[in-house]
Amino acid sequence: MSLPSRDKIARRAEQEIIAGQVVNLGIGIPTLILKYLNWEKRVQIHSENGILGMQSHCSRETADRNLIDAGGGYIDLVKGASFFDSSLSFALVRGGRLDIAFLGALEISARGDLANWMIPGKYTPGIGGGMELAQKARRLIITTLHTNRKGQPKIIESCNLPLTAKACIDRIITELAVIDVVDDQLKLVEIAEEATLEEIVEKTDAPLMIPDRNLPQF
Amino acid sequence: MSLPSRDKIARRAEQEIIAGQVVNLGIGIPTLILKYLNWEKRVQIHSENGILGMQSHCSRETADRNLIDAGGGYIDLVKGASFFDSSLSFALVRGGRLDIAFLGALEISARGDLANWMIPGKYTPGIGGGMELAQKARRLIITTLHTNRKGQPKIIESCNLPLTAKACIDRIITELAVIDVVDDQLKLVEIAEEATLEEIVEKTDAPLMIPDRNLPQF
Amino acid sequence: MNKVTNIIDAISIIKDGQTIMVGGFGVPGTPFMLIEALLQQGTRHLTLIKNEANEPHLGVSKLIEAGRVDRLITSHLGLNTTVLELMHNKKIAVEFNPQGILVERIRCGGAGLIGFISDIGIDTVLSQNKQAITLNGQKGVVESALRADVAMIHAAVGDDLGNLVYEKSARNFNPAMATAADIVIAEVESIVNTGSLDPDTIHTPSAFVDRVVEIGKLQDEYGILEHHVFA
Amino acid sequence: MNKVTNIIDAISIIKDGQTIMVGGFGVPGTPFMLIEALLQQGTRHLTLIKNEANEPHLGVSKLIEAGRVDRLITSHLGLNTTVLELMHNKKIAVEFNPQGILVERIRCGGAGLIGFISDIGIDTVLSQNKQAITLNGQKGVVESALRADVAMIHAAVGDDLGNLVYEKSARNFNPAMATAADIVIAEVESIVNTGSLDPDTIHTPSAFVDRVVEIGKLQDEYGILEHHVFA
Repeated sequence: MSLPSRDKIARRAEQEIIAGQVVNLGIGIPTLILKYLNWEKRVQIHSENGILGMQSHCSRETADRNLIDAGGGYIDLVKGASFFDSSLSFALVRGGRLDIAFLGALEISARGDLANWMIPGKYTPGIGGGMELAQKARRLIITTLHTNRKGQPKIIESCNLPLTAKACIDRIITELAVIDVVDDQLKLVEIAEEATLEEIVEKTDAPLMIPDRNLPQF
Repeated sequence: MSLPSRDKIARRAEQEIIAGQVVNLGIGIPTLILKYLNWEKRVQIHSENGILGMQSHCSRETADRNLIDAGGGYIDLVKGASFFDSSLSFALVRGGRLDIAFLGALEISARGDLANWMIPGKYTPGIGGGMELAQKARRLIITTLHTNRKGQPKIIESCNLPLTAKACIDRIITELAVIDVVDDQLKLVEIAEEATLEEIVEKTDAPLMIPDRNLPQF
Repeated sequence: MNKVTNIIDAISIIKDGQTIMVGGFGVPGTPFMLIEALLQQGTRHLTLIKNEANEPHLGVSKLIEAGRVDRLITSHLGLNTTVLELMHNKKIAVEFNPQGILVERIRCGGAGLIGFISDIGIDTVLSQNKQAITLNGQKGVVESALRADVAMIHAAVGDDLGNLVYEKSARNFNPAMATAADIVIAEVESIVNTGSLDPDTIHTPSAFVDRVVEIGKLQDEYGILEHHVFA
Repeated sequence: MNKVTNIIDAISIIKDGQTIMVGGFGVPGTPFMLIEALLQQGTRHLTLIKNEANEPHLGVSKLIEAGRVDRLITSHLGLNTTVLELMHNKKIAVEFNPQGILVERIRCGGAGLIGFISDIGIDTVLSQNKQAITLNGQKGVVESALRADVAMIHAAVGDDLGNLVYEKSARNFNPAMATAADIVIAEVESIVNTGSLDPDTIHTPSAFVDRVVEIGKLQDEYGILEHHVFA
């Protein structure tokens, strides 16, 4: 039996992480990466509220009232973790010390723009730390379902929703494909075992470069 | 036998400090205030290099290689002292948490301008923390000999040397007098026991308001 | 200079119409007892500066729900649908900042600076109404410093001089806010003898703190939120 | 990710013409061993950023005296007549900053910002050549962020991940510089097992540090300077 789509995306996303990297995991699918994380890589997970070295959500028994991630969940720590204030936490992000941010998306444009923080008139909860993560992580990887709840493509020619950041995306990982943003163009680099090229093209509403060779599967 | 001039100034300056205040003592006469400081006031002495709660210079025996004041001297601490980085140290100064800075002067203008950091072509060692202390301490008190080495007045109509900060001085304490800067004017408020009004006026090269009453002595 | 006082006296300096910074990111670091005392005092027309608005019926949300807050400067309200609804119904004015820009504006105020220049949000709606500037060829927008009349913060440990130590993720906005208000009130879980804190481990030096309140046994609000236990 | 390396390898990444930040305020916090290794390596045409230039024949003064430094961005040289003389003889270019502005520019670079706005020195010669700006009615000048190719810093204790703890007044410029360079090399007096540092007491989190060098028994340079014993 195949994995649920979200798990498939998270498992594939985990492979992006190189040993020793500093990584921030947004809410949703990004957080699911923890489930597949190979801790031998000694990854340092950053949480915006002032933690480096968080491990994973913990049980009621070990939950500490003073130890939550940026989403509010109770967490435990790896050895060598540290705490700091919000100011240093974002210095780390903006100053270039965050190797990868994994974030979700509402819309993705053909040039790698990201919109994921507001739907005017409907959903306006504020930006939180997302704009700085999107704009300043050394590598921004979007983990998202290929289509929205209505089945419409999330990857579109240009975003209709207010942007989180312009031309910020390096790679997109969905349940169907891995797509890179190269020179302001989208390039298909991997195909899911369960997917076909036709399906990917159909569900992507933006120009997609398709290399003239067999693509790796995941 | 009377005190040396520098000691007389330092002893008088100490009386400016109110219990619990946060105080920075510049190099020279200001540092000499420590000799007269009543520690029952629980004064918190700030040092620019990242110390709150320094006490006084210490002996060779108790000197710690990692514990110096901004002038380089080895110091000891009061109970409740703290260490912090240079950035927070100047946040404390600029952010309004320094109650008094005591500094020396090369020149003082009739409006309370201070020049104490450079003599173009002769003495240009850099400003250090002095500009921020002069400009941002809640109260800036100048402790200085009334005249320079050549016997010329330090208090003059307007400064010839490059300014440290404009209209920054609240009070001037010399071996002869205590002078306040009130509404951009100099006002004599105390006279040294050893001094006469004539001497003070003669050695002050700027207009000096002299109240029509007996002034306190010190 | 003993800064330890009781909570009613500490809060009494807060007046109608003032701007109040409140520490905390979620439950950790939120000064629930100070917030409760402010609610009891009845102070109105406040401007609050806080990362989020806690969750419905908790922390600053209680002040907002009671109509005491005219304006909220914040980063994210995703966990507080009650306040979002009050915002949509124009019962409260909300100004959103990127989280790191919010704390940086507070730090900037605390550091006695006027503003800073950043490129965060430069290609987004958030750059509207901000002064554009180019420095050394880099394009940015000007962000202004934030200060408050009063900061209410939470620390794990304090001494009578006002030195503070925070615990784990309860540090968050508290150290920056401790620098950025005319009067800083810290609630602490326990007060220790002055001199017993290692000077290298003090997070907020005493000079920044005006009043210290010991809160004693922690009320339920400080505990684990069951709906945030995910494993 | 074990970042512990030997001093020669650590320093080998520094190239001619680069900009180097060096921690320390006087002896405390100055990375003498890293400076010595850089001197031995022979690297030239450096721009140094340091609070002061240590004292003659000590620390960075050795690099300057050996002609390796073209430019120095600093706050105060009052204790180094040798470097002042080199400056007057135009053997080295010196840029002076108010001390708190210097560290703030470094912090600003480390925080990924472009610059900040301050009123320090606004009525003085130091405001010449700086862009003037008015924000919310306050007049200021624009100060630009500072970053370096490499920062060389000193800490008391480190672990193999790069977490650092500083001691007493040896903290000074080190934490800010640790955020503001592309590569950060920390010399530490001792390396402890990862996990043995209390996460609440770590001053510089591991993410900021690239290489950790253990310096072992302290050389004489780290000791008490007899001419600064005043009591």
